[in-house]
Amino acid sequence: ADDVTLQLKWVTQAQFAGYYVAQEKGFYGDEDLNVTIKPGGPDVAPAQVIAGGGADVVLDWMPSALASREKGLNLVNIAQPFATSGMMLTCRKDTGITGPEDFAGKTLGVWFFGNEYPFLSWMSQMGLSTDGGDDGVTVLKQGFNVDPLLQGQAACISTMTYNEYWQVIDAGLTEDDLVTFKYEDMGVATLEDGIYVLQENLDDPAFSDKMVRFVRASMKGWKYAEANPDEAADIVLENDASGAQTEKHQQRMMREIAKLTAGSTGELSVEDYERTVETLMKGGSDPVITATPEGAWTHAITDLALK
Amino acid sequence: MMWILGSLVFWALAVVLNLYLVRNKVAGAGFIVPVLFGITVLVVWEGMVRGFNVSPVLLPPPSWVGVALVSKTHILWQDLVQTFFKGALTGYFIGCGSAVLIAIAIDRSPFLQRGLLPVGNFIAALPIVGLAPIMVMWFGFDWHSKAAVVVAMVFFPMLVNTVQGLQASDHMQRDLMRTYAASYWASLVKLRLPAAMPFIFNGLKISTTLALIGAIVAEFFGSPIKGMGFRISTEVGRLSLDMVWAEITVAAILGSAFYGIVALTEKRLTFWHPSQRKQR
Amino acid sequence: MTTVIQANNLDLTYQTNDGPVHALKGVDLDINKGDFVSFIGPSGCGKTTFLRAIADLEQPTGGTLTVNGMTPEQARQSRAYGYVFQAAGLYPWRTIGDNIRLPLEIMGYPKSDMAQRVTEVLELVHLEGFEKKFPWQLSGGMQQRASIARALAFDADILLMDEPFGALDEIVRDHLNEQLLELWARTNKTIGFVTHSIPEAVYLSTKIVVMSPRPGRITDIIDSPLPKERPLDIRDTPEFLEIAHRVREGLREGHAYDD
Amino acid sequence: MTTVIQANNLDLTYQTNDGPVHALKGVDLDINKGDFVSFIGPSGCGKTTFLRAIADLEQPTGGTLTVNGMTPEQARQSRAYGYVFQAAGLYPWRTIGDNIRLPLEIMGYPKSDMAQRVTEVLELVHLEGFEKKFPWQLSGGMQQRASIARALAFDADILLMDEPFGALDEIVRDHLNEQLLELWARTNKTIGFVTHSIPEAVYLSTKIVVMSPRPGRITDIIDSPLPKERPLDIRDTPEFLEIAHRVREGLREGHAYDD
Amino acid sequence: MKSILPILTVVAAIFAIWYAFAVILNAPWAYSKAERADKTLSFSEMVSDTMAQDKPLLPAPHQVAVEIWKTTALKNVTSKRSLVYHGWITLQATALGFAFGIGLGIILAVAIVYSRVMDMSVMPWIIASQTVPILAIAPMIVVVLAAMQVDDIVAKGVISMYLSFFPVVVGMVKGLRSPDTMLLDQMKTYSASPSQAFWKLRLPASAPYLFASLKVGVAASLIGAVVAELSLSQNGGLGARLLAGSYYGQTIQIWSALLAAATLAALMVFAISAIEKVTLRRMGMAQ
Ligand SMILES: Nc1ncnc2c1ncn2[C@@H]1O[C@H](COP(=O)(O)OP(=O)(O)OP(=O)(O)O)[C@@H](O)[C@H]1O
Ligand SMILES: Nc1ncnc2c1ncn2[C@@H]1O[C@H](COP(=O)(O)OP(=O)(O)OP(=O)(O)O)[C@@H](O)[C@H]1O
Ligand SMILES: Cc1ncc(C[n+]2csc(CCO)c2C)c(N)n1
Ligand SMILES: [Mg+2]
Ligand SMILES: [Mg+2]
Repeated sequence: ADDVTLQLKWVTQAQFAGYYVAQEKGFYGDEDLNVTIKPGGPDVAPAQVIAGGGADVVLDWMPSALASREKGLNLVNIAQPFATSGMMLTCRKDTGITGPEDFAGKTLGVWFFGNEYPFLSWMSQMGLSTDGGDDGVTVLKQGFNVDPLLQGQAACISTMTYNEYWQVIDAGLTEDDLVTFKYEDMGVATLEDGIYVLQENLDDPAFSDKMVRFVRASMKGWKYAEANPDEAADIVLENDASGAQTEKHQQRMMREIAKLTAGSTGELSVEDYERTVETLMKGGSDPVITATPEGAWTHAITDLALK
Repeated sequence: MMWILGSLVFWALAVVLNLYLVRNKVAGAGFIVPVLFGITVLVVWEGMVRGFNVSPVLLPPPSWVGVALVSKTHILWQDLVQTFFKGALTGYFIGCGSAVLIAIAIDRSPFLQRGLLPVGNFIAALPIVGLAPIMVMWFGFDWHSKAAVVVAMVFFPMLVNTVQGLQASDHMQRDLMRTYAASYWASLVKLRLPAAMPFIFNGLKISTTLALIGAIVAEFFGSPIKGMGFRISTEVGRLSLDMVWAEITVAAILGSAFYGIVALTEKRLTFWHPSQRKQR
Repeated sequence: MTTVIQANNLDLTYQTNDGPVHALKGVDLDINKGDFVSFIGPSGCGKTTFLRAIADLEQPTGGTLTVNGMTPEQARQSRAYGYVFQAAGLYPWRTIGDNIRLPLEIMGYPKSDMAQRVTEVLELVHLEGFEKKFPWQLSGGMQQRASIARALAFDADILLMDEPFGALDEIVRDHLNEQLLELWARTNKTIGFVTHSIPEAVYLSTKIVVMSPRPGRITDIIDSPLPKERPLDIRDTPEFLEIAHRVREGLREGHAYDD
Repeated sequence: MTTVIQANNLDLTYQTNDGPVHALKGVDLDINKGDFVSFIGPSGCGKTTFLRAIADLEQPTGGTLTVNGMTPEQARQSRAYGYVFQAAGLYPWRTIGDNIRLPLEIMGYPKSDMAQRVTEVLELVHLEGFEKKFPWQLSGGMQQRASIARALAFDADILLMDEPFGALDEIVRDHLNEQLLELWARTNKTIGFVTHSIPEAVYLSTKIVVMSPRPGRITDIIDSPLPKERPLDIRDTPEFLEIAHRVREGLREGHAYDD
Repeated sequence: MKSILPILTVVAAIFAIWYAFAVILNAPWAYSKAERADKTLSFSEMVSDTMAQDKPLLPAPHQVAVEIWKTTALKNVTSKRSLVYHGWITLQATALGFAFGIGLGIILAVAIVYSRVMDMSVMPWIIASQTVPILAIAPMIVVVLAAMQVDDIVAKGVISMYLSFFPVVVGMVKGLRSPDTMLLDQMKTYSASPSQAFWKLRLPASAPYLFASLKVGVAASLIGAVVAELSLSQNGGLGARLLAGSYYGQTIQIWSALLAAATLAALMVFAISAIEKVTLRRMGMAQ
């Protein structure tokens, strides 16, 4: 069997159910692949791992992948299991926020570590400065959890539809206490959780062939997970080394994730890609990427994998 | 290949030169030798990175770091103010100050001493990395929580050292105080505190590096969008490793300078201690 | 003649891990005002212990001990004595002058008075000009003299000295012996003095207390017939040698060779 | 009679922060095989320095010095001497026996030989039965004896002793002095001995070297007419007192009171 | 034995303060919950609420105790939900890092003591190395070592070593230099070779210093291992547990992982003290 190492973007959770399902259900084995899944964490940069040779394939968000390309790391998107963005800004109603126009003067919690690009583009499109001036918003680097919102340190925090949002709900706030702004609805959505490899590897036919089989099996895993959310959540829990995840939370996450992967066959939608690039280029004085990327994606793999 | 060979040759030359400087007790060797060693490390690093074509998203050559240091001075300065002057220093003074006061309080009561020291040692063994998110929860994301982490980090090393120091005066010196029928405060001020100085400074020196590390680490768990820890974690995510190393460089220089200042103060204040006096 | 220090059937036992150590057993001794009393005896016989008991640095476990008619603790609190330890025990962070000033500060002497006293005692021990030096800048002998000066700087009638000259060479020692006698004659202090040296004990004392160990007790008390005025060469007179002989005999008796 | 140690116009200057210290200046001295030479002089006159120079622990800055006809370094490397330091300097982690075994191990004596030598020297210093004890379980005097035993355990013709009995009380000292003489008589070693005590120097030596400080030089060399056989009470004979007097005079001359 | 009562007193005082803070810190949330539910809270209701929140700002001691009990005694030690399991993983990394740290520390100390060049050139940089925030470079070390095909546990060990070698160097340099000049001169009079002087004098003399720094070093090792596990969470360990707890705001879980780590450190320090006692007694250095 051929060895493949996959580096996830975050810790083991239902967000990555497709890969764990493909692993446990033997879909990778069927394709004669021997896949190692490495969970990430708050300070694991997938792009760095692939550059160091610690992985063959990585999952990354497109803004960060494109930014990495500008740093000289030739990441190529070979498949895009997530069709829809799950990112949103969740605000407390009692801060008086009803729409994005109320953000000025407020404190907003944002994830950094390469996850800040969509937010920065959005703000610059709205003409809000992010350096703490009166005409803009105060940005706080959000830690691992939703505390800043619960404790009123921030008016809004970044959440994923499938994860942090529910942590806020679990903590005791109700949907009525909250206002949410999905990036998808605001027209600033960027592509999340894509499958990326290095260009120089892709030029090797044997590697391409491996990737074809990998994507095929992974998508099979994703479709299985969508259809069997509770079983998928169980598989994820099996693979969680920290033993800290709960069944309730993962099952719920799996159902939310299914909404995001539902529209995708695995093939990158060129239209979504162009919208992502456009959003990122609109960053005003400080755009995330400065030039339209070339060769940042290919359908070569999905064409073979999904035929 | 040129790069690799070049750096190896430089290394060899530097070693020879250092040997020469030390053997012949050249004036100023105490300064030149470590600096030359540092330069050698940089040259070899540069040579290896270039020679082996290491990807700059893994390890940038020091020349890039140098460029970042020069061109991003304003960002580095702003981060430094946030992390060092606001977070680390505040925490350092509060932590060390309260530890000394509490050590003096404990010192009067052998009962408390016997109880607090083992418990204190246990608490000192808590990995503070774990305390950082909690402090951010308690004290907010700005520098106050960083100072709180620093207080937690330096408190126990300082406490233990001071308590030990207060017991450092020898029996005869204490008996002497007894023969004078000296009051508690007189013997504290005139004997125990001066005798404790070397220990207190030991604690203060250990605490300098702890303070800086604590303040930086705490920023990983929530911060405003400035600060050395914020910059390091953010720029790693952005693969701007040159900026990351620039911040690390600033941290190391700052930490060493902070340590150096405390060590110098120690030299001035505990000149009388045998460890500070040259052998005859 | 008033009795300054009075010990009656004094016992002192240290509790140690290996069981009790009888440091003093049934010690009876009267010391009168103006006496110069030497304690001599082999190592471990309890000389230091006895001096420390007088100074209230150890608690007797039996018998009675009074100093100036008070308990040792009261005497200590009324600052009745100065104590010179075997090692100089100067504070390294204070200059010689400041070391001598230390007891004065603690006892609350007026500032103006201090300077004068310091100058005075420095002269007494021939350390003029060293006031601003730190202890480690002085030789061992000079340090010991400074420590004696420190005990002399304040007004205590009793001076307790535990082998103050143990570490000095013979010439310096002779010299300090002379000076100590002179000081004693001048101030009429009562002095308790521990030594290992027979000639030193005989030369200095009005009363020589010979002790023997295990348990520490007094084997002989010799009242010296020597005059108060004692030039150094008194040490070659038959009376002197006679007393020295008696002391040596007393010591031999109580001595065990197993240490 | 062979000359074992020969110093010609020996100079030794230490370089210190405060400038050079002349520890030895123009020292001329011949020591013959079997001599017992005492060095006496006030503190800081260079006694230790001279002994250390012989032992190749300091480098002379002028003049010549030979030991057994070799340079001090060669002599050291051929293990020509044993050295007893002022403090006992026993290793706390080794038993008395192991401490004595230390130089033997280093010099590569055969195992079988070691045990016998250890027993022998322990007897010599009357420490039978303490082989298995650790140094801190012994009194100061016993420790010092063990340290002498250590220097005797290996075959060196020369024994250099730097105030070995400085810390001991008079009785123990007398006793060790007797034993040292006996040992010297028996082994015919050449001994260099530093002391502060005039009676000790006179009692022990065949040659007394009186030194004076700043810079350290020899002011007098006294050849003792006393017989090799010396009971303790030889110290009361006129010859003895006569020599002692001469030594004291020599010392007085060179002595400065400022230390 | 004498210290049992004082320790208990202090511990009791700490618990009292802890409970008080739990009430104070958790009260706002209790009130805001009540407010949103349009209820008012009596004081005792508030207090009981603060003792039983799911994600309290500061969990009450008994909540942590229950969590620790549940995740140790009531779980199979091979279960990923067992603290014993994670403690064991961390312990392995700590032990490896500690072994590396001792090795590197002693080698450096010997080099520094025997070579003036090393002393002058390396010592300042060793101090500077400790001012580098380890958490910042840990992920980079992980990536670079992974690129070099090094095992994860070794990577953890290397990070843990970075923190633990420092106290060992400092202590050993002090220890190897502790024999006074007299003892070194004595070696010279025996004309002992440098290696004889090392094995027979310097090394045994450094034993007490070595043990003192080992106690500091082992605690540092543990911190290093925990830090490494934040970057290498796939293998579990107390650090991974801490991270997961932080990620989901599970304060009870954070505190129990923290206490487990502190206990582990205390146990290791205790073990070293025990070895120290035996060794020093064997060497005759304990009186
Ligand atoms: N603090 C102590 N605890 C236990 N035993 C002690 C203590 N101090 C002294 N001793 C023991 O008491 C005995 C008398 O000791 P002391 O110091 O009074 O003797 P000394 O006559 O002064 O001897 P030296 O001439 O050696 O100073 C000795 O056996 C000593 O070991
Ligand atoms: N290592 C050294 N560096 C500088 N000066 C030294 C050194 N060793 C000794 N001296 C100085 O050299 C002089 C002679 O010292 P030495 O130790 O030989 O005297 P000593 O006769 O043995 O004195 P003591 O009786 O006090 O032991 C002194 O003034 C001393 O301060
Ligand atoms: C330090 C830190 N950075 C990012 C996130 C946000 N986050 C939530 S889920 C997820 C995975 C995306 O695929 C990410 C990046 C966080 N919570 N903490
Ligand atoms: Mg005594
Ligand atoms: Mg000397």
